[in-house]
Amino acid sequence: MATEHEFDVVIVGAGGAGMRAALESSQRAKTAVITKLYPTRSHTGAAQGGMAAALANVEDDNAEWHTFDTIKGGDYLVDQDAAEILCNEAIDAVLDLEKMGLPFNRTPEGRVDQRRFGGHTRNHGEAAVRRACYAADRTGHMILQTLYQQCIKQEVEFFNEFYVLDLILDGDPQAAGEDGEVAAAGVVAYSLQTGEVHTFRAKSVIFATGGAGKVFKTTSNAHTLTGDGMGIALRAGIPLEDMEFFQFHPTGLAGLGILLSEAARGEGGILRNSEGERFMERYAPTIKDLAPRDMVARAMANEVREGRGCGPHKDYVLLDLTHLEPSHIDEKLPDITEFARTYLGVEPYTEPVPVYPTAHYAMGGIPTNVQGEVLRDNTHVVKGLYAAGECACVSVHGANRLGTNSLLDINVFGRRAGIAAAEYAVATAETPALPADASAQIEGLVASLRETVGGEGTERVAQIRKELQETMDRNVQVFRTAESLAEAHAVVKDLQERYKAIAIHDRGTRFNTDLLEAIELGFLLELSEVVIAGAEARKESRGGHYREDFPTRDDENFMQHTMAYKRADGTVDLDWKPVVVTKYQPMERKY
Amino acid sequence: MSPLPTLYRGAEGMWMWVVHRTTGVAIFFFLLVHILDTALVRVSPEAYNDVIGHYKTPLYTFIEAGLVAAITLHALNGLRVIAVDRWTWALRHQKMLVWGVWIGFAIVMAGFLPRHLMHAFGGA
Amino acid sequence: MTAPADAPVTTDAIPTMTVTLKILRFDPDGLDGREPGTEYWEEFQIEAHATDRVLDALHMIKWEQDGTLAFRRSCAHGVCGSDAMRINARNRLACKTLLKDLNPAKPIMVEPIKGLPVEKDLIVDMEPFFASYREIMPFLMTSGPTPERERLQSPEDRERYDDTTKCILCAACTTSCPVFWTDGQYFGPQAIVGAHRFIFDSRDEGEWDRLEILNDKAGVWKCRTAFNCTEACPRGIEVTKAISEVKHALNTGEI
Amino acid sequence: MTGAPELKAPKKAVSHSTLGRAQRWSWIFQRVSGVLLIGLIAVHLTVNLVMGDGINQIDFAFVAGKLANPFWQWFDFTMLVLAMIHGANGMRMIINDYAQTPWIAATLHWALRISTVVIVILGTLVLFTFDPCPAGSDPSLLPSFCEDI
Ligand SMILES: Cc1cc2nc3c(=O)[nH]c(=O)nc-3n(C[C@H](O)[C@H](O)[C@H](O)COP(=O)(O)OP(=O)(O)OC[C@H]3O[C@@H](n4cnc5c(N)ncnc54)[C@H](O)[C@@H]3O)c2cc1C
Ligand code: HEM
Ligand code: SF4
Ligand code: F3S
Ligand code: FES
Repeated sequence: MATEHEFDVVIVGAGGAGMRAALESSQRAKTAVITKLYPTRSHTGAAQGGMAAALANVEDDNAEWHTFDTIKGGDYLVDQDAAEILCNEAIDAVLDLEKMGLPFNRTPEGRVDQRRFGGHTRNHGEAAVRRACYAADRTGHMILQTLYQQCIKQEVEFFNEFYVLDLILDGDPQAAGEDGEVAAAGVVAYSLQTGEVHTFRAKSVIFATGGAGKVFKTTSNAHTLTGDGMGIALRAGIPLEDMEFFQFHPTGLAGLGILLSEAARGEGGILRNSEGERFMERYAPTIKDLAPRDMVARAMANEVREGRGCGPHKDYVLLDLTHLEPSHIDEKLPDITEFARTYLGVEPYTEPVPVYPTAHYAMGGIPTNVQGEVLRDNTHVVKGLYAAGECACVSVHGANRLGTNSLLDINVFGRRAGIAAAEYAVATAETPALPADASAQIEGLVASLRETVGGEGTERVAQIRKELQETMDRNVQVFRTAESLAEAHAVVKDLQERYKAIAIHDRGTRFNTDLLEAIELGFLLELSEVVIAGAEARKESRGGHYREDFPTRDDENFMQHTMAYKRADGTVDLDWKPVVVTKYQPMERKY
Repeated sequence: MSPLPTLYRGAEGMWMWVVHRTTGVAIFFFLLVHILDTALVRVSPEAYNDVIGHYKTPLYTFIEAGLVAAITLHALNGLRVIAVDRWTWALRHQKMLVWGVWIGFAIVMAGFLPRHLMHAFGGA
Repeated sequence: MTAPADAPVTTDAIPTMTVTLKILRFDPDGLDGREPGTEYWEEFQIEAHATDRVLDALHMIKWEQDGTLAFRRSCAHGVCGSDAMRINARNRLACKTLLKDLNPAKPIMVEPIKGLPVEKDLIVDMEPFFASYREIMPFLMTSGPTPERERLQSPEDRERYDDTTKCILCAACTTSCPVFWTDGQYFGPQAIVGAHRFIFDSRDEGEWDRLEILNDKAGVWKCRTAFNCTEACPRGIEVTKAISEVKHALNTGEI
Repeated sequence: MTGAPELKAPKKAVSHSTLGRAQRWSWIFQRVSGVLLIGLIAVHLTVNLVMGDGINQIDFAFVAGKLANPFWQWFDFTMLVLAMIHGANGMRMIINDYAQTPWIAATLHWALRISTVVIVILGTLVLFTFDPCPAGSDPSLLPSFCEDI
């Protein structure tokens, strides 16, 4: 029988979003944080460049310009009310972190220093502005550490190395209709250490499980970013929004995907092709190398496609930092230059670094309103269910996230979700009861996977994952066409079939990572299908989604979000949801 | 294959710590014995001379030499440890200082050993 | 499948080589007829590139040969601190150690970090380690009203504790310290690094609380300057220097 | 939008001051005594093992000769006390490190304490109550100045 726990608020995930929510929630209600990694291992710690806020510490700036940049950067698919909140609350979000002790870099006057970042401009696109608050090139590391430290101070209760595998709802989100009510009841988790299944009964549940970069092969994301939260929500009948929008970061270490922050270009780094040309001058004459990521990534892929790539296979371009002072590099970009040295053996002081776009960020995710409440359709919320961070889609990033807006997102909406979840829990007298068989499904799943050990299953988890990731890289990356998507779709369908015949190796109970990799692959397979389905339906090019067969943006038909539902029979259905427009009418995105 | 784990491959610093610790213990036990035997002077001259006579055998000559070696190493490394905790320069160059300790040790022993052995085995 | 899923595409043309890994395993469940708690060495052979990481090699084993092999990992580029282990008898991150840096002609020895209870294969119980970290109160302590804007800090004051902010809590330092192995009472170098980060932060006012804790018998005086911690730190933190600065602060009362 | 979240008051440090100070003093003492010991031991070894006839000269007469001189009495006393405390303190740290079982640790600590105290007292008594010319001894074993008495 599963071990049972009861809390007011259960937070799934201890990255930036999860811990920011926990700091709020734990002050107001009995809170547990369940995380499959030790909190400090979360991938927020990998974020490098900075966190945007119009502090105006070094240059004239304001939240309205920031809002505009966010909306334009997101290719007008941004919900503008949410973007306004994001940018207005940004300033306090940064100041809050500073007050919690975050060691930001400082200006000579002792204020939080700021630097340039792609797509962030002064006065609606006039010139690049210094808006990103940073701590060398380890801003995310500092955020994660600072939040964890505050959680220690507040004695937040963590369940480390617990994998949440199921969400229990009171009611069926797809059958509830207009007046029905659906509420969160709790989650089911698997303890890596003991192999036991635990149930957590709760009035509020917050998902903050991060991204899903591992659907691709070349990615800046951690091995553990397998989109569990999104997958669990989808299986529970909740739609996923805008999943076709995946950000490919221009400067991943070639072949490895390890990220070199945009800060490298913010500090003056230049992209060059095999002819040594600063090719971004052709694609974005005004802000050149600091154009939004989707444009730079496409430009790079295009250079390679047209034969101007570098290296023996002509399959990457170069990031040139050699004209920068070594001392400046050491001060502002110490870690990423270290990556180039360690993994490629390249000395950035004197040699340009091979780079190529890498799958980086999921713009889409679990749809929420600005309070972090999860939507079960275009308008209705699931009571007591919240999502924040990369796994959520408030839609502040639209079709393309601006650099440094995600660390902002996790702080602003993590905080909002934490407050809202706790307040809801406090206002709700009764903790919904968990059905007696709440844990049965996961116990069954675990048991059936254990039984595949030594059975007749012929398929290997690693092999299927590899084929999936290669297909996604080949067909669903920077350039997409109807054919490439159809091919990917077929492959994914086939892999889903083959997944049913997998056999794992480890039947043990303690630290059975073999078993969990198999479960994680299940999420990846489902999410890939949603990504592809959205990409097929979106017959236009917008932000991170570029269809070679439909190379322009089509506001007439597609200025709306996709909502993907998984039906009981396993098929994925798409619906559309309007974009919230307040002040800014779509115009062409030129830089 | 045996389930024995490997020996941690620390660098100079770790091995000097091992040396410091072992020499410290060795000197301590020597000191205990040494004070006890010296205390025999209070018993009677015969008793003392009897025991101290053993120091003049070849075996004890080597033990005496080892003692001097241990004290020298312990003392020089003690100075290194003090320096490392006191000055950042020494901290950053602690490996160089390890070699300094061994060179100092070699010099002291080169000065001491021939004289000691000559005293012990006659000659000069 | 000879290359790991994320092997550099650019090295496709480079020939692979056979590498042997000897892994110290620990089986908590007692599978395949072993007693629960059996510890044993097991040898694996893989085809790999010189530029592959030890983590890639472990993945090749786990994904192609023996799925029961257990180790922690996440970011795969040395920023999350999951995969500290003993590689060729020295603490390192598997994801930051390339095969070519190890002399792959000889078997590569991989063991769990030392001094924490082993749970399974390369996975150890991190709880005692994190408990020491929590013990030193690793959070900003201030008094007086919170300012409206940021607390000011000069770039020089910021620089003072920069080194120790880099820590990713990987435990490579603490579990390389010979004093930590002996009794496990010692807070270990990481806890001192964690305390240093706040003690020398000009905004913090809890420095004496922390210094008093480190003045304890499990504290900073246990350090015998063995330098294993500094050598092991994958973030290049001068751990022994940080410890020395804490000792100095305790001795002189100056920070 | 409110400011930083309301945070709980920080826990106060438990005061370990006496024990803590002991650790610190022990650390400082090891260093100070170490430096002093270098000088003392160097002179001691040079006088006893290097100068004159080296190891062969050491006998009752030699020791008695030295200990009749108050300078050497105090010199040896300082060396005795410093070395014993330094050594015993070092041994105490080592026992703390390796003796895991409480009763073993306690036994060793007591053994160390008792032997240290005994040795220091014994050594001191010998140094200061020493009679270089004990009555009734074979004069050939005594220092030459005994003949004058
Ligand atoms: C290399 C890199 C650099 C970046 N740089 C920047 C930057 O400079 N600026 C910027 O704004 N953004 C940047 N980003 C994006 C940003 O860092 C992430 O989007 C953001 O940190 C995500 O935070 P999160 O809290 O949502 O998720 P994460 O930090 O990924 O945390 C996810 C949490 O969920 C837990 N979890 C997952 N699945 C489960 C499960 N099944 N059960 C229990 N727990 C689970 C994990 O344990 C983890 O604690 C970068 C991203 C990467 C990859
Ligand atoms: C000759 C001059 C000496 C010097 C300069 C010296 C120096 C030191 C120093 C600095 C330490 C502390 C090491 C640390 O904290 O890491 C130490 C430890 C020690 N010393 Fe000495 N010492 C000397 C003589 C002696 C003598 C004569 C003895 C024996 C009686 C001795 C026994 C020890 C022991 C047992 C330790 C503990 C070692 C450990 O904890 O690892 N030392 N010494
Ligand atoms: S100080 Fe270095 S080795 Fe120690 S935990 Fe931190 S990062 Fe790891
Ligand atoms: S290895 Fe240990 S002894 Fe001190 S210098 Fe480092 S903490
Ligand atoms: S896997 Fe993150 S540090 Fe190695």
